Amino acid sequence: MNFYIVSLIKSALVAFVLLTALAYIQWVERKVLAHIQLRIGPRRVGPHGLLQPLADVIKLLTKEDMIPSHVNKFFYLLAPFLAVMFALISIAVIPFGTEVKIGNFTTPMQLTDLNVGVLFILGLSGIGVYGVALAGWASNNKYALIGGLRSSAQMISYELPMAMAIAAPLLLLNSLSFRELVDGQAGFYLGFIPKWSIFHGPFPQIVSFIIFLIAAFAETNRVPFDLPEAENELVAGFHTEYGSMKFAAFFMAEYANMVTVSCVAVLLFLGGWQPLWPAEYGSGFLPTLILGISGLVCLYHGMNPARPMDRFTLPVFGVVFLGLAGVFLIPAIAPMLLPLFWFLSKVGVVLFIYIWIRGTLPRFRYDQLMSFAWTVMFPLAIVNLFITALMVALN
Amino acid sequence: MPPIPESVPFTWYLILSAILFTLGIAGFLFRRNVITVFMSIELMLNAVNLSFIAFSYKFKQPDGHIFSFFVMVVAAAEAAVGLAIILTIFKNRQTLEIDEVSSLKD
Amino acid sequence: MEHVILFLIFAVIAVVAAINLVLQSHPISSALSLVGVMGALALIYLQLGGEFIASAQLIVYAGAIMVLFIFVIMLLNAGTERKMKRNLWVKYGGLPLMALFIGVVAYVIERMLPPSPGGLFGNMTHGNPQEIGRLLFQQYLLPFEVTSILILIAILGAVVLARKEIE
Amino acid sequence: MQQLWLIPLLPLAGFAINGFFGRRLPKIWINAFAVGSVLIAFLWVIKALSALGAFSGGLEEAHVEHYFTWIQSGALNISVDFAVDRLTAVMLMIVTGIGTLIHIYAVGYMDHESGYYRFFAYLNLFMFFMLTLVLANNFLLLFVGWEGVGLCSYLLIGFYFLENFATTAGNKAFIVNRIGDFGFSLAIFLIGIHFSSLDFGKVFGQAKALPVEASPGWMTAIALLLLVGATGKSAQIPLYVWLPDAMAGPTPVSALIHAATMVTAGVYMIARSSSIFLHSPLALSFVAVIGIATAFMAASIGLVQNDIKKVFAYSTVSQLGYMFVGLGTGAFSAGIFHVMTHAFFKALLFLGAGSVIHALSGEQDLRHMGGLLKKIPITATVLFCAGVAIAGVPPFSGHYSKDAILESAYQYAPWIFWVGVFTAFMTAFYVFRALFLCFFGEYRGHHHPHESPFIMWGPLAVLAALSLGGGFINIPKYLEPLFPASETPLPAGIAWVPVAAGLGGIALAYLFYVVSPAIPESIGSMFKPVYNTLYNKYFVDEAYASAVVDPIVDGSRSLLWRTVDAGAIDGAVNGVGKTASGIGELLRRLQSGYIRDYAGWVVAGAILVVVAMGIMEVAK
Repeated sequence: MNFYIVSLIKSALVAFVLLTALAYIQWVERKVLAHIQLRIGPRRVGPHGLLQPLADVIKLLTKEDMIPSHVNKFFYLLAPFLAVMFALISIAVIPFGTEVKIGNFTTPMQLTDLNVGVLFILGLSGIGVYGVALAGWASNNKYALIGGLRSSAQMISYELPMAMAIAAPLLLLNSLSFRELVDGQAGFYLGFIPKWSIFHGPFPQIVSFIIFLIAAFAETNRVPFDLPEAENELVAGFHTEYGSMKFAAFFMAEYANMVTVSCVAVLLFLGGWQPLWPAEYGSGFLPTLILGISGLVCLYHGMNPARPMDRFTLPVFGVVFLGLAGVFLIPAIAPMLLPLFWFLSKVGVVLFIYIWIRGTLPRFRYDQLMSFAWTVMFPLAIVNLFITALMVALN
Repeated sequence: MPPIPESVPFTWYLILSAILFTLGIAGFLFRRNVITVFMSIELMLNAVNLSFIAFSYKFKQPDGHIFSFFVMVVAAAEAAVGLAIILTIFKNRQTLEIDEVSSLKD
Repeated sequence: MEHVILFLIFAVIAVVAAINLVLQSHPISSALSLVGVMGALALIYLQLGGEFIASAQLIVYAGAIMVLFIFVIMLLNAGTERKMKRNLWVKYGGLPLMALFIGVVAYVIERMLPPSPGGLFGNMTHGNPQEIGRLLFQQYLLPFEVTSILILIAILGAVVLARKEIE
Repeated sequence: MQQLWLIPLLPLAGFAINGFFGRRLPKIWINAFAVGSVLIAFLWVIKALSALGAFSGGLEEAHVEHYFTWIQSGALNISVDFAVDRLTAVMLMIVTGIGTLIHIYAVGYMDHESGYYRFFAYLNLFMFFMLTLVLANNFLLLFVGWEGVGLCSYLLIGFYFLENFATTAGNKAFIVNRIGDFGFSLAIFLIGIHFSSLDFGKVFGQAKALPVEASPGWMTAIALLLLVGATGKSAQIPLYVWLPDAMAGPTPVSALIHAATMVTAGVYMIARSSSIFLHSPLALSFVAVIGIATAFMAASIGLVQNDIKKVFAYSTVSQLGYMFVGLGTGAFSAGIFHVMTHAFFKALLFLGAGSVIHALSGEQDLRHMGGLLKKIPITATVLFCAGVAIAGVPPFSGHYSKDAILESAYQYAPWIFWVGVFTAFMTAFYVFRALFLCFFGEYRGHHHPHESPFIMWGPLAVLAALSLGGGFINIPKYLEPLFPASETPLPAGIAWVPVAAGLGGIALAYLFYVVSPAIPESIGSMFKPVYNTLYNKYFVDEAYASAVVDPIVDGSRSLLWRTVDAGAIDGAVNGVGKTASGIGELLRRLQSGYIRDYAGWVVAGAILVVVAMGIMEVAK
């Protein structure tokens, strides 16, 4: 029964962290977008708008939960549920780090190490279509229907290049379990080039990484592929008819998918929790360094605040950061936290790319989108796959 | 009420597959919507797949998996063509009622 | 113990979904219940050690084929079937007949198959992708290639059938 | 392995190309494929034979090449394999060599004809079948070639299928050959039964093993049936009637098929199965008698024909009769020898005749020729070469082969010898009659003769050389290992007789048709009935028509058609149709067009099966 308890604890933990993270990713997105567009972004609620997500959640929860009269109720309600469920399930096979040791009890930093984890993710992303498609159909609304159709078409189309792109590093690392994949990317060439699959011999997977990223954008209906919810043509696409928490569900689903995809990208291409450079060059002290500096900066700004409130908030952050920096120095905990740190920072980078691109690129036209998928990505992915297979075979 | 066995008796899988298959037949026979009929066929295929997998579990060799994999692939091809046909039927007759597409007899 | 319980859960899901498929009057509902069946079956496959086949079930069947179905249903905007009165013996005889059929099949199966060690999770490890791949590309290479050609033909056929005539 | 299969397959390839694409190909290509394939086949024959040492005293034993098993049923195991021994070597050289020459000739001759590609396609096809026939190492494969050449001869006789007489002639040839082939196939069945094999090696091995004096009756039966086949193909009494009509085909065809190669197939076949015939003296004597009778009869008919090709046709028949005499009297090698020499000079005669016809743009009647010696000297020369050859004037080829035959005939039965000599006399007479009518005297036609192009007289020259010198190729000696020859020359007293007969014939012809052309008319009117009989070919065709053809036609019209066909067969067919439609009327109700109904039936079947299994389980 031990197994069940541990799993429960872990999943509760992961769920909590993940949901919070989702909320805050959105905050980060708003901030970053704002700065890209030379705005300031949310800053009313809490210091630097840090409590904005909380406020949003409360707002969404407390809004009137109205169901349009013309919809197919069952599916209308089922759709967001499906969407968010599939989005959240897929996190179950994602490993965040090596493993946790508490006394003599060890457990991997992962809900379950499925040895076909990659396939599992693929399958779920395939099923994920249903949420959107159903939503579009059940809303009984032209815009929504078009949005739903678009998204299902788009998702199916981009499944293929994505799968192809994923297959290539699998060939290199010869496994389907994320943990083994990451272990396969350990080590360095010439002592300093990490053996991540984007650098991995015999055939670096840069191309497939790019393909994967693009396909991932399409899979998650993000700019520049957010046709299903293109405001200026489809009102709000498949979730036109959705409000309050049901809308929030789609929102969460989208961000959860983002997170999942970024995690997969990191695990498959960016070497998971493998450090960027070897430990003997002091990669282990990077987190301490960053946290320490940021803590000091916070303290400094706390000394001479720009706004009255900062006098109280910033020192608190500073202390917290310094404390964390200290935590990373404890030899007993460091080996657990370091991989976590690397993993999360890489995921953060990928997420940042998401936001960055959203801030930068305009939206595709629908036919362009499809033809791009079938005439550029797909052949490219296949060619890449063939070359990889050839290289692997030749080795 | 017999005690619940430690492991799933092998025959249960087959019986489950039989039940599913029969339901598929029922769907095929009692439904009039072409698409639903088609889906009933898919259901039958799934049932058969289940027994394949079960047998290859029983005999501890993966050939059954291979076969059901082929079944899936063929089902995919079948779905592509079949749905295309359904589309064409609908385009020409504006109906999905399987009984209204009975020109085969004359 | 828990294996059996899990199996029963999945089996019940599958059967209920299948019944729903048959009874629901709207194609979309049927389609979704079919997806449900497939999901449950995928889990049962996992129990039977078919990791690869379970994933394939999700990806190919649930992820691609059924999406295609739903896609078509949406495109054609297929409405609910209009009720039509069946002739009596189908109405009243159908269900017992099915029950009888299932009963006979179950009986035959029980009689014909000797009792054997039952299904446990992780008890069979032959279904992993490595094994399947090895078989697929060595022993079953020819069927594999033939199937691929079949798919190619199917694609062409679908395109030809579904394209709109150019006047 | 000498890749013998290439030899027949090259012409087949030519046939395929010309037959399928010839319509679109330019003439030059058609010629290239048609002639080229045969020429290469000829060269290949030479290469293979020299490799087998056929020219250097080798090839005592047959060289067999097995390709694949064709029919495997029970004890009978028939495989497709080719064999070459000295007999085959001779035939191969004749067929491919003459074939090549005639192909080249035909390029010139058929130049203006329509259906050019068709002609050469058929010709190549014929080469293929003929070579198969010659190379075959078992009776069935030989039969394939046998039938094939029959087919090709039919196609080529009926080449001008727009003319009525051509098609009828083709039909005649085909049907008459069927009779012979019927006997041949019966013979093959008997062989299969008694030797439980059709392979030459096995069959003849077993046959040789049997004691000659106590040879069983079925051996004679086989031999006689084979003889029937041979009479059909080689135009012997009573089945010779098709050959003269076969002249309806283009002249190269007459030369190649109806003089040089195909008609000698019967001779070849009998020689090939000599070890069977040697076990049945009765059959042998039949061969001899039929041969001499044919020779005499045909020659006598040839005396009075006015169509130049008809004359040569009958001469062919009678020469074939000579060959049969050779075979029948046990001098197989002499027969083959005569096959060769005859191939030379008869091909030459026909081609020369063709050249004459070509020169007169289609005129075939001797009465409208004459005085052509000046106008077409080359043709004239070569024709006279052929004439002296066939007349048996020493030292030309005909002399040697004919003498060889007559010697053995004398050994066998003197009367055959004397009839043979008289036939030789007649032969010389009618051949030179034709030549004199053609080349001497006044030109009685109204065309403007012109000499043929080189491509036509080139081959003629070669053939002329062969028919003059061909006699020095000592075939009997060459065939020793196969046919132990009994070389007993004629007693000195009558050794000069055949030669004398030949020269006498020539002299008489000169007297009749050059010196004083009045004599033949007076003789003709003096012996009117004889003349008419001869002129109408002994009324054989008419006899056959009234005795065989008409009864069959009437019988089939009244009995087979009206009663059997219209009544029984049609009735049965219609009855079947009615029944079927009746049943269908019942079953139609099954096909309601509702897919669910069909599925219902399927399911019902499935349920039945399962229930049956259940019952069986219970029964256990």
